[in-house]
Amino acid sequence: MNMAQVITILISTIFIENIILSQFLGICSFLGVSKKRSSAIGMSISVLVVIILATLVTWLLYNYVLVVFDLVYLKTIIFILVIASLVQIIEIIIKKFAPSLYKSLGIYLPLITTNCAILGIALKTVNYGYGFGTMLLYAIGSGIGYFVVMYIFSVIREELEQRNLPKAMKGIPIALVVASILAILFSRYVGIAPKVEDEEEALRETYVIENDIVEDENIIYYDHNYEDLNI
Amino acid sequence: MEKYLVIKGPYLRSADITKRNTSTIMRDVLIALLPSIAFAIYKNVVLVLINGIYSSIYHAIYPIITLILAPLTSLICEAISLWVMKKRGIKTFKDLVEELKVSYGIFPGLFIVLISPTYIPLWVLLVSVAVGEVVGKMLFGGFGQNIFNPALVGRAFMAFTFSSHLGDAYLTSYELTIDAYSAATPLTSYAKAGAASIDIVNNYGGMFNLLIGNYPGALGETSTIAILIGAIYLIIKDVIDWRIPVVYLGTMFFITMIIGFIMGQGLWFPLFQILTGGVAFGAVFMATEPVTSPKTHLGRIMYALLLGELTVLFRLVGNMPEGVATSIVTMNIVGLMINKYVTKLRVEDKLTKKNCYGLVIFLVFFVLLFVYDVVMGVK
Amino acid sequence: MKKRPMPEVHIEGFKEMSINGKTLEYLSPKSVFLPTNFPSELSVLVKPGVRVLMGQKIMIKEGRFGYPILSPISGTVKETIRKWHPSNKMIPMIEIENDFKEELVDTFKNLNPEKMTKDDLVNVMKDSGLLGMGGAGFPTYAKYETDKPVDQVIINLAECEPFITCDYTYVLNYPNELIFGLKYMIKASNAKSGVIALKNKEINNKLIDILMPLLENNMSLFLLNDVYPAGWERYVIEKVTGKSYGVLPIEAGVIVNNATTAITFGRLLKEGLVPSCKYMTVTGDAMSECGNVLMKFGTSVHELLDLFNNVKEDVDKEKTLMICGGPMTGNAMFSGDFVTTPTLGSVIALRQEQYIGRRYPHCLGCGTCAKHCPVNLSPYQIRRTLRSGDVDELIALGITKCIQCGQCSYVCPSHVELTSDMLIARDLVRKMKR
Amino acid sequence: MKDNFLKGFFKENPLFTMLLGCCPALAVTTTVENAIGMTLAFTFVVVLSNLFISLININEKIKELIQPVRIAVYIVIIATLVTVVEMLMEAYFPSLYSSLGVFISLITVNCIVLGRAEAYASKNKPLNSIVDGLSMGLGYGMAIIMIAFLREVLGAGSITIWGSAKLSLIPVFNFLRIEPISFFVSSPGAFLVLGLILGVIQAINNKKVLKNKNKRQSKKEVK
Repeated sequence: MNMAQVITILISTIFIENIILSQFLGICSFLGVSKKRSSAIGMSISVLVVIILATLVTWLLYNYVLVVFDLVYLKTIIFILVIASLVQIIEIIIKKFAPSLYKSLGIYLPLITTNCAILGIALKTVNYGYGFGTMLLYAIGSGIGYFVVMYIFSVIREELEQRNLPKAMKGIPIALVVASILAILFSRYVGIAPKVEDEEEALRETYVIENDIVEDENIIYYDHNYEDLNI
Repeated sequence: MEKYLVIKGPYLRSADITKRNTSTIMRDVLIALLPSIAFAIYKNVVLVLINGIYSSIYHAIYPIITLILAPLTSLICEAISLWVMKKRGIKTFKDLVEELKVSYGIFPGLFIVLISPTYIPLWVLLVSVAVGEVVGKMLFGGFGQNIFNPALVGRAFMAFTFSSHLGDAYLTSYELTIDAYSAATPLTSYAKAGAASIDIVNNYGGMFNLLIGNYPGALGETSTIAILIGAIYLIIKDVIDWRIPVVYLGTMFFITMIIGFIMGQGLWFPLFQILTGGVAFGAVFMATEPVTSPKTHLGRIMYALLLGELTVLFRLVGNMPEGVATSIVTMNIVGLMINKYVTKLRVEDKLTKKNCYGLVIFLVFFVLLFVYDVVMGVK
Repeated sequence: MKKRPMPEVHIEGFKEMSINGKTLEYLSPKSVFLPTNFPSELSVLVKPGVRVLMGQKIMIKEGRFGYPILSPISGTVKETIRKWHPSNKMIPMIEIENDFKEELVDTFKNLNPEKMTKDDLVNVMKDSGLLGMGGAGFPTYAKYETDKPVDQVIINLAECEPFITCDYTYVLNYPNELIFGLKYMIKASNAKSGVIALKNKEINNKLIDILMPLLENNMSLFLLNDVYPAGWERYVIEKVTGKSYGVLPIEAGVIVNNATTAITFGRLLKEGLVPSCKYMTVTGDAMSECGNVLMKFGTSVHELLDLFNNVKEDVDKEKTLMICGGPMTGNAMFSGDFVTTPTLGSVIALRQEQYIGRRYPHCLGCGTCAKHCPVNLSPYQIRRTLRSGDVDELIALGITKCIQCGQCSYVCPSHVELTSDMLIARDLVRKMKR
Repeated sequence: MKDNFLKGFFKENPLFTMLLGCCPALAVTTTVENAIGMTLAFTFVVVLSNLFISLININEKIKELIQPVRIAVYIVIIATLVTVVEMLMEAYFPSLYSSLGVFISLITVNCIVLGRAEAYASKNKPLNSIVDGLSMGLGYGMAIIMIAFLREVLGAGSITIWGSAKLSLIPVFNFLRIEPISFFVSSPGAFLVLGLILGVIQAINNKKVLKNKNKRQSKKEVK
């Protein structure tokens, strides 16, 4: 894996296929915790750490235990248990060795167990059969993507708090509208990454098409019906 | 006992004494747009009619129709949303009219039509205008409350949703007959070309023609001269700060010059980048929008520097024709952070260890983006 | 980083209106009213029914920087009544009915300033209850009771607020007293020199011509730019001496006094006239006539307005402002029936018919207010932060530095009421800090 | 019982009033078909998890025993049920399974399921819990089918369920000489549609609050 690939995967996971704005993972925490900048930073740092560790552990567990013993169908149960215990362990460690950090991050850690971003990324990496390096980059990129969006979003929401919004749009509705504009914006970043041709990259490409429920399928729908009617 | 009026002071307003208020500022913006609009009509309607190459009269005067309908749609959307939301105590129809006078509803529509391809289908244009107006402006509370530039929200929506309609909508029917225009706009030609060469400029009639603006492009964006006239008017009238356009264009020029030198090209390369693709229009009318740009001199310079780098990034690396719009919307967000930081810096009035973190982060980002631009922009 | 120069904005003066009007003296009002709890609770020394002389102590403000309040006229003390005060509140006031005898107390008769020492002069200031008549009403002796070395005494004649010409008129009519007062202010502070700072504008040429020949060799004139807020102490000191300071002007070795204060001091030493009168400007487009009037403190404004034929008859009072003080920092009064104080410089009646019911745009955050703020704040941002009620953020934005000059509202192209929001924010922060 | 069943649709709709389960509501609402599939899977899980959890909690001894680790126990039950659903769908509706993707598995961490288990099922009888689960599942389903309907109609111009077009608005679009706006089936469209729907709901609520206030005020005045 060379530098260009690393940058491509990172930019792609941070912006274009952002974990929140394009993959719809972790929306609850995104809407719930992004009201203040400090809490958004606390939450997203916790998520960043947990997402990397959890993906790493579950990937190893999946590929070297579940596959070997043919227990793949149990992955959801195993993964959620692993994540829950991981969060517990991290909490205990932080509490013991960095109490001040625990004070600022502690309240967010229990929330993370039920944050679908963690389980979602863990499941996605094994579902699409990523290699070790890709998996790690994917997890790091997703975590940073989560951080970037949470930070931007908390800045915007703090600003929105000071604007004269219509009463009906205050709070969550306007946040979703902003998310929509951000999603348009981030999807326009296509192409700023270096172009690479590689097997692993091709793998990602197929994944992108598969998961992009958006346009292709529906354009086919539409054309199909359109022709029918013209006959 | 006699009763006098009791309101809060101060009781003198320069807006009343000098007759320079928000309405006159907006009128000045409209006046500054006139050269661009006039040139757009000249290039897209008068020239086509003179050359006599058009399929129908509707097609020939289509740019005028869009120039009228888009601001109108925007105004109607504004009126409807104001009426539905009942903001600021609007109860009767008279209130609504009075409110429309001070909410300047035509501007998003006007800007969208000026930065869109000329022959875009009418419904695509109007839907984009409605989205820009309602989603970009009214949902945030109307004039002055928006976080993003409404016109650019509409433009980004158009580029995102209707990308299939945009490609060949730039050319007038007269321009369609010219073989030299291998692709729609100079920028798309550059994106398609394997390597940079001065042929691109020559195909579009040389550098002077690019300056005048007689080449395919969005309605109001092509003529740099007309935009420049408007810019000078706005700067003289103190409506916009000269720092943003000057620093923005300067940054773009500098970076593309370095990229051009690395590629072994002359000065034509940075000039070509600045004269095409609506950079001048974005620099003068979009990036300087008072609502969304930072308010202090330092903040504006930081904003314009990053804006220039981002535009180069989206242009040369991302191969996106509407790189200006994307970079300005991105900077609307970054601008919030910059503004927050420089406002506090201004209050403290001196740089200490404690409050220099923002400048450090800015410099790191600036250098990183600069290196990335130069490394990736070379073809 | 170099300190940012203060933004300088010229604002329209409207001073010709009252300068070209008439100049009157009205030193025998029917009665005067002295507030008993402004700025804080005062202890009253006289009982109703007693006859007092002009210059007799009526009340004393106790505590730090305490000062006596003297009767401006001779007459009989009446029952305490409630009247409107320029701070737009109903306040209990002592009424003194004039007996038109103008009998002075003996204390200040036959003062011999030539022989007085610094301490003597400061004591005279203290005993006479001399207040700064520029606006804040701070007792003058407090500035002179200092151990720090004083370089200069600056007489502030800037009068930066539009419409007001009371200092101008007083100096025009009593130039000798100004110089006399300044001379002994220099003596009282052991300063090296005295400076009279006034604005560089056309109407001041007349003053300069009069004052120039009178100046003594340690005195000079200083011309300020015609900007707002040129009369702000900090601005005057920065322009005259080039120094900036922390809290008090004395840190820069400077004492600043208003011109009216200096004239009052001069007249006190020269004629033995206790601080009891000053010029007040009556102007505005709703007044029948404009001009200045020399009046006693505590006169009812009704009587003064009558001297100028009152408010025009065709004026709808509910659409007219009765401003007491300058148009930038003053208050709109609910009624014209209030009393004057030593710090009141003007009463302005302005027509507002054309502005009522107009719809203005939202604040669009253009930053004009921030560009013009003399203390480098960002009023639009403070206004927005006030909406979210974040006190820490307000402090970070420097709201405590606000001087309430009104500049932000003045320059706003959208007629946003920034100054009152700044006041609300400042009060909120003060309340939360406690 | 009737109230218990109806509450999930309007009064306590998990999506519209409590903003729970936003992730699938945005991700799987591109087509009505996906939304219906999600509703079925979701209702299955929430009903059964409610049932099992209320059964566990009937016995006081077991209730006390699992008290400290109850959340973990609940999650294991839910995850097991989700695995069952996954296997069923993979076997019988493979295309639906692949288009719903990871979001079937993510029902495990859906706040609604765990929330109902903790707030309702652990305190109520099995029958009530089943009704509660049905109400929540179908209420949530109603919400996401509504969103999916809007998005598919505007974005694709027709509603397609299991291969055959049931409702087509293409003639209308043709008549107006416009095309469906594919924006609405894309991810930004999902945010915008949900945001606007929530805005409308908030506006209605605001009006109700205002009305109640006015009523109260007028009552006071009468008194």
